[in-house]
Amino acid sequence: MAVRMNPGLVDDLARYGADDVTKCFQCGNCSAACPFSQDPFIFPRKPMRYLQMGLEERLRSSLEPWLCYYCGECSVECPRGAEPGETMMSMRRWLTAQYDFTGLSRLFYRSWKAELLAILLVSLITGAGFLTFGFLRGGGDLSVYDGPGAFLPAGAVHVFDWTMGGALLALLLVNCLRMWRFTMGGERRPRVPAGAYLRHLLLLPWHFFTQKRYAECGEKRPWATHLVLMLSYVTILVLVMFFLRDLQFGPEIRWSVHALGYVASIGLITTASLAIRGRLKKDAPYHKHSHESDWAFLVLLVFVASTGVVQHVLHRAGLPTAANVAYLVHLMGVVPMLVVEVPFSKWSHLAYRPLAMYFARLQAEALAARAGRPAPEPKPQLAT
Amino acid sequence: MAEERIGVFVCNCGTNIAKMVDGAAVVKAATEMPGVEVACAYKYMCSNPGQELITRDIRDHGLSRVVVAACSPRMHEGTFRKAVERGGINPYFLEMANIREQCSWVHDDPAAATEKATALTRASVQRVTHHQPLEKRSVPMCPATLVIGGGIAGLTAALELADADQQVYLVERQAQLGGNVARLDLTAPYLDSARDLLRDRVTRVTRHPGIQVLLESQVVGLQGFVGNFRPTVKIGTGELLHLEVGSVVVCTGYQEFDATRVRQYGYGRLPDVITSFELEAMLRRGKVETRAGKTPRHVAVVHCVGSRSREFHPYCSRVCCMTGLKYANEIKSAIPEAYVSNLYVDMSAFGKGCEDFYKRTAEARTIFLMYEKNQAPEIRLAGTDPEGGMLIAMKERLSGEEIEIPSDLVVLMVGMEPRRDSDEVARLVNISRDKDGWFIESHPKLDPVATTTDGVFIAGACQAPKDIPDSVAQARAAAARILAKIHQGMIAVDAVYAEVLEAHCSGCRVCNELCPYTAIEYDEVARRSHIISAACKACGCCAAACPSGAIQARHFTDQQIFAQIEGVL
Amino acid sequence: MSARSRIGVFVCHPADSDAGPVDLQAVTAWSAGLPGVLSARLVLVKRPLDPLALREEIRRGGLTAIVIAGYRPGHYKPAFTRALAADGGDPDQVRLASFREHGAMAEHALERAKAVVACAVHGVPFSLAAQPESVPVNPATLVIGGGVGGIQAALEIADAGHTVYLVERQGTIGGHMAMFDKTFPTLDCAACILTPKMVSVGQHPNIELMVLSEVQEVQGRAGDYRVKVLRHATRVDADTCVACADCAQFCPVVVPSEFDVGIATRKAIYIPFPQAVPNAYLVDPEHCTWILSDGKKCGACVKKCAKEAIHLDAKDEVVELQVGNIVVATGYDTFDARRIERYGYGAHPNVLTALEFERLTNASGPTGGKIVLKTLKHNKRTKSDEWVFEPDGPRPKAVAILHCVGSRDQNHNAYCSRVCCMYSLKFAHLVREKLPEARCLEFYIDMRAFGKGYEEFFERIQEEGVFVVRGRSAKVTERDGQLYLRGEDILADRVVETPVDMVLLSVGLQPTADADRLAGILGIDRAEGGWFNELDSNTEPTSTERGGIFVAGACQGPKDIPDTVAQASAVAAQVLQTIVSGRAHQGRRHLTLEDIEKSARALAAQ
Amino acid sequence: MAFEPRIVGFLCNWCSYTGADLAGTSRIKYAPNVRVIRVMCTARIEPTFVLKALSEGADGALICGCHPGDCHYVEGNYKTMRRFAALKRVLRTYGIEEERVRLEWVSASEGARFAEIVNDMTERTRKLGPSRVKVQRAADTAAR
Repeated sequence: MAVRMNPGLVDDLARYGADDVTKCFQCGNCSAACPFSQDPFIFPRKPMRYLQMGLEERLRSSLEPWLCYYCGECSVECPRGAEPGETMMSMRRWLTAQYDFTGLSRLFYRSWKAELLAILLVSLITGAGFLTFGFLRGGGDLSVYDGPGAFLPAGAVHVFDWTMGGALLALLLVNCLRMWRFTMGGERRPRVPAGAYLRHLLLLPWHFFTQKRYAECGEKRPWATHLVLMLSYVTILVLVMFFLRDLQFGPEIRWSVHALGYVASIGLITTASLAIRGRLKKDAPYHKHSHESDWAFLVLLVFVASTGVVQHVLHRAGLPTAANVAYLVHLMGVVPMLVVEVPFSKWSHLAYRPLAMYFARLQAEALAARAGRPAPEPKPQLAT
Repeated sequence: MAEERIGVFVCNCGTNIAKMVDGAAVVKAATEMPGVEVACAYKYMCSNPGQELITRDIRDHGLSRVVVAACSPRMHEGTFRKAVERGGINPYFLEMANIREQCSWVHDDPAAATEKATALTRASVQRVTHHQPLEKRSVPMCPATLVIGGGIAGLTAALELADADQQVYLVERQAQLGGNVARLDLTAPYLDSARDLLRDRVTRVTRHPGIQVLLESQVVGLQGFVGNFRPTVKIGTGELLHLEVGSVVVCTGYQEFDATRVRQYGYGRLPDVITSFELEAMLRRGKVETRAGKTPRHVAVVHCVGSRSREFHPYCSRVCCMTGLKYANEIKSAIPEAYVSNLYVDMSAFGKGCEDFYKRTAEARTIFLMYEKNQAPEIRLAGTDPEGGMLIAMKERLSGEEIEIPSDLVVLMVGMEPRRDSDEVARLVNISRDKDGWFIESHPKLDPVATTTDGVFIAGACQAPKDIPDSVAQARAAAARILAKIHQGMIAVDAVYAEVLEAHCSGCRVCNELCPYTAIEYDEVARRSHIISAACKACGCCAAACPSGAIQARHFTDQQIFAQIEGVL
Repeated sequence: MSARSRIGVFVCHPADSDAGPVDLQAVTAWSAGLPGVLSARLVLVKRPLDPLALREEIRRGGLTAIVIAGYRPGHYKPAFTRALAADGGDPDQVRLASFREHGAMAEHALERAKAVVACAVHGVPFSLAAQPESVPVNPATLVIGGGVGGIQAALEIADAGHTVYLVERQGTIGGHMAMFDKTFPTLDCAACILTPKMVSVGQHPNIELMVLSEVQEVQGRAGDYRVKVLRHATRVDADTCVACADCAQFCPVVVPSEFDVGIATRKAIYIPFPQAVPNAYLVDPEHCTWILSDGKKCGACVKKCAKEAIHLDAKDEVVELQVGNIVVATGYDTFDARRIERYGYGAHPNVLTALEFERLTNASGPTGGKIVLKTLKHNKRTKSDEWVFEPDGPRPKAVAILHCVGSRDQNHNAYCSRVCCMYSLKFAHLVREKLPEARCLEFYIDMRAFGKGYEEFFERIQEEGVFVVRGRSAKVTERDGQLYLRGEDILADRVVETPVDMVLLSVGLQPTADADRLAGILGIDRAEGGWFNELDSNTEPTSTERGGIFVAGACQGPKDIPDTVAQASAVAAQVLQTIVSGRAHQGRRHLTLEDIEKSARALAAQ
Repeated sequence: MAFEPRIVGFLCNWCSYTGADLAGTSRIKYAPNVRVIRVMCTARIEPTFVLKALSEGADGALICGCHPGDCHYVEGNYKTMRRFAALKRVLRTYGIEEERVRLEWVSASEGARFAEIVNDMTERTRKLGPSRVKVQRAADTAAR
């Protein structure tokens, strides 16, 4: 059955950042230049072709965009300035929007105003919410930071964290499910036996924590930065979710937790500010183009991290009132960041990317099985 | 012929010949050869003293023939011919023996080399006795020119010649000048005005005192040969016009491929499948619409219609790709909300500014879809309503997908093909056509505008598909040849050519077909073939073929070669 | 009619691109004052013009004729035509005033632009109105460049009985074509075609050939140019030399041969190639020991030359020529493959450029035409190992040919070099012919086989078992002595990494290194890509803004041999025309706005 | 003394003769047994030329022209091909070995090829020994 084209797709993607794709004349230089491009996943050319032709279905079911780490080699060598790297990035944004069933993601990506508004809104609600909670249900005294009678008692915040975390996770999971349906379902895809799913399950944490593939890019620096950022983020997440009490506990420091916290915070702030600096200076191909969502993400990150540090310092410095205020501000950053970014925007890729690689492996194997040959080597096969 | 007094001059070329060939021995042998008056060797025959030696001996010994055994005639035959002429005898009384390039330099046994050198010298001596005095002749050149075809090539050729103050007859079968360019609005890749460029040319031509424009006219006959053609033109009124011209330029151009021949495109059957020229007309009218008068939202431009195909024409029509891009731009300009897709095989954007044009077109959101040569897309109605839009089904090679493209208007980029009557024209002016029907140039690289018939030139798309600049260049190239000849007033005929000894000719006409330059005429009355020396290029093919030995290849006669054969053995 | 028509002038220019040499505001303001012009507006185009809005504007203004001005006005024409026709206006009354087309790009851009608009307003083709005045002409002609283009032009003019000075930078004429083995698509041998022409140039009574010479200075006007030519001393008397090679035999200095693009060597006294014209030896002053040592050392050749033809102390000289026309046929350079590192040219010995392969496969080349791999040999003189071609060297089992090297690539040359597709196919044929057992791959983007018999040639090559792969190969790598080529085989939907022994880079064409200098000397412009700019891309592809100076062949843009020859002859025609009629044209550059407007008005009145 | 074949070479002026010259300028060595006669085009060569050569005591005849398609006179060499076939038939009737005559294509850049052909031809002819015609004539003269 022949597929219909949607000639408008290019213009739609342009709003996610891909406005150079029309320049591409399909020479295949990028696919050959990319260290990851190999059967059965050839990119960036092929997905770019789908985009040019407006083959929406094909694009939606592609895993390729997630297999790209945007080292930018393709963009540097592109003879037409079609920016394959940035196009792949935009496709990831577009896909995120496609996976998201609420449609919010689409809204945020296509209009930075909407995203900003959402962030501010959530932030204000959070602020107002915690303030009222502090006075009515909490300690009620802004000058008490920790211990019994704390303005924002750790226990309560903890409960809130978990509820919010749960909600966001649920959202994310639903989107992941949709991703699975788009990419693994459909008549074109090979049937993947349930056993295979289990056999390769470990790929998920493996890719998540090591980002091994990223390391295979020509340049190692971006991988390192990305890894540190990601690990620091996860560390803090874990600390907050499980050891909030110990973090908020005072006056003496519980080094077991705090040490980790300090390292992570430093990691977070430095890497994030490095990224910002890079994007401002456009010092690398992967920093040349910046979509509003990239800025929102980085700025929020730095903001949250720094306010977190500030509140901690104030607390240790014995200025509970200031600390509490800082804490509020901090929360006013954290909540919108998580609510907007994790399920609807850039951060969702922390789930999608490992999933994509997991799926890719499964498909490659299934295809190979169908063709009756061993799963492809992690090196392109030789021409015959 | 022993009474010939022959001088043999052996060159040592420094040591180049001397170190392998014993010059003295050759001289000694030469003196014994019949008819040899003097023989001597010298260090450098080509040097001034060497040439002096020759001229002096001719005078002193009253030599009637000269043999120079030295380097290849390709190097110094000219030099020694002059020397011989200075000596006072016909330059063709010289014969060279190549004892350097083909003897001393290629052998390492002095004895054998010397023996061979002697043989070669003997051959030359024996040959030269049979040499005849030849002289360069020339025939008058009529300065007028006949240009057939009033397209861009014809107009350019005519202007080029007329601006050099030469008489030109421009014959155009249609009622107005301009040919196919007159059907265009803009030109690729810069979208310049085709109308302006044509108006410029036509105005100049029609106002030019030196150009006689014959509209609605046709050349019906062409007699004569280079410099002296006698064409007959049937003019609009029906009467015959007899002209005298020295050269003929054929610029009959092309005709577009008949799109109905490609069945799966449904041209003629589907109302909104049109040809490139029909779209051109729409654009000129400012109304790009479907048959039903609707403004199309999806337009598809199909490339290579009739070109690059096993079924129709194997060749690429060279201009369609850029024209296709031109239409993409024009449609986008006329209907900004329209989606235009170009269905192509390979994008031939080879000309100046073309690759850039290709990129601009792509950036203007044109969709490019690649189909495989010989696997043309299928066009059908989307529904039952003939005005309800169409669907184009094709295998898109770059995505590997079977796709369907909705389209309200389909433009077929019809290729170029030789004009229906090109075979008549070819017979008329006596030139040949290739397997596709295009006129054949005498040599694709040496001589892209001349033909095998001297004085008849081809220019523009009648030789092969061509765009405007290339046609213009060719038209001028033809003019160059003609101007050169006109300017000399006479056409120099090389002294070396073939001639028919009328007495011996049996009129069998074997030779007539053989001559690649159609230089052989048959005189119906006298029942004899006759060679137009001006058109002969002296290959000698006819001489070899003549059963009654009636054709003599001057300077390569049978006796001369027989004598040479005896000599070398 | 322009008097009666109500004209609207629209100066259209894309909003996002820079204004270019012409002051658009000024032109707009100026054209408002022209007869019959009701309104003049500068339109900075963001998104495509909306014909319906234009229609409204036209109706309101009651316009009956439109003049679209700008660098590329044609791009907006259909919109205006539709708008004008919508209300029954005459679609033929949409006129173009293209600054680009009519040379408002160089100096006096504004004035020229005004003239262009004026012509459009009067409804007269610019080229018709811009009639340069004619001047008497000197029948002698200077041809710069002795490649096939220059040779053709020179012969055509000389055969007509006129003096031609042929100035060639190298030591022989013949240019690139002389280096080629076969020519596509007929595969006839280049030497067979070219050498006879070269010989007739050398022997032509009307051609004065100047090799090792450069044009230094050009003064005067069309029909009467005074040219200074620097003639480097060849140091060997061409008339006396019999090309016997005795001198070279004894010359101790060995250097890479330019003619063999470095894959073979020559001496410091040398003849570029056996059929060189003039067929005489020359001395390379950069390497000759005698010259470098100011006559203290060596000088062996002088002693060896029995004809005493060698004068190592000869001096360069400057000659002044008086000519009426100048033909520029300086051809091209090939793209320097080193600029694309990932193809490994220079790093891997068996990655060759097109020219190197031409010489390698040429019967008169270093291996006698055998296609072999380079072998590592010890050079006693330099005491170092170097990669060289040996006639008995190993034969490649797989050869890859990469199209578009340096062409169609905005990082290098954005334009298409026009000849590479075909010569690559020719290479493929030669490989298959000489090494039937070898695999041959071609990596291409678009196959541009547009000439007479080209497409058929492409078909034939495929039948000969060449793998033509659609995809621009990305890199050449080496793993334990084996070259690998990575590229996408788009139509087979896979990325291939295949072992190859020899890689041929189909390098593109680019303007000669001194093109800029020459353009300065001649006072002609260069267009996109740095090629010499023609007067009109359609009807005057070989003329320039400057009268009496013509461009022919690849120096005006990449071209194959037939097109070059055609252009060269075309130029000959233009030159002969001036000589025969005794009138040269001053060139448009001398025309003022007033001149053009005047004649435009006159023509409109008729 | 050992038998030295005598071979007459007919070369076309444009490709083969130039090629033979190139062999010289490139100093490629080959057997001296072939003596070259220059014609404008191989199409000028009549079978009688070859017969004449053989009857005059040549042991072989070599005809060289431009490669098919390269003929300076469009298609002279094709005509030569046809005539050459006829020539061979004639020789057969005379009982002369076909190998004694040979048609080769040599371009202007194939000096080396020309040398090879000459050497090869010389060797083959040497193997064939003197041509019958020659022997016969020798016998006749001896008889007288």
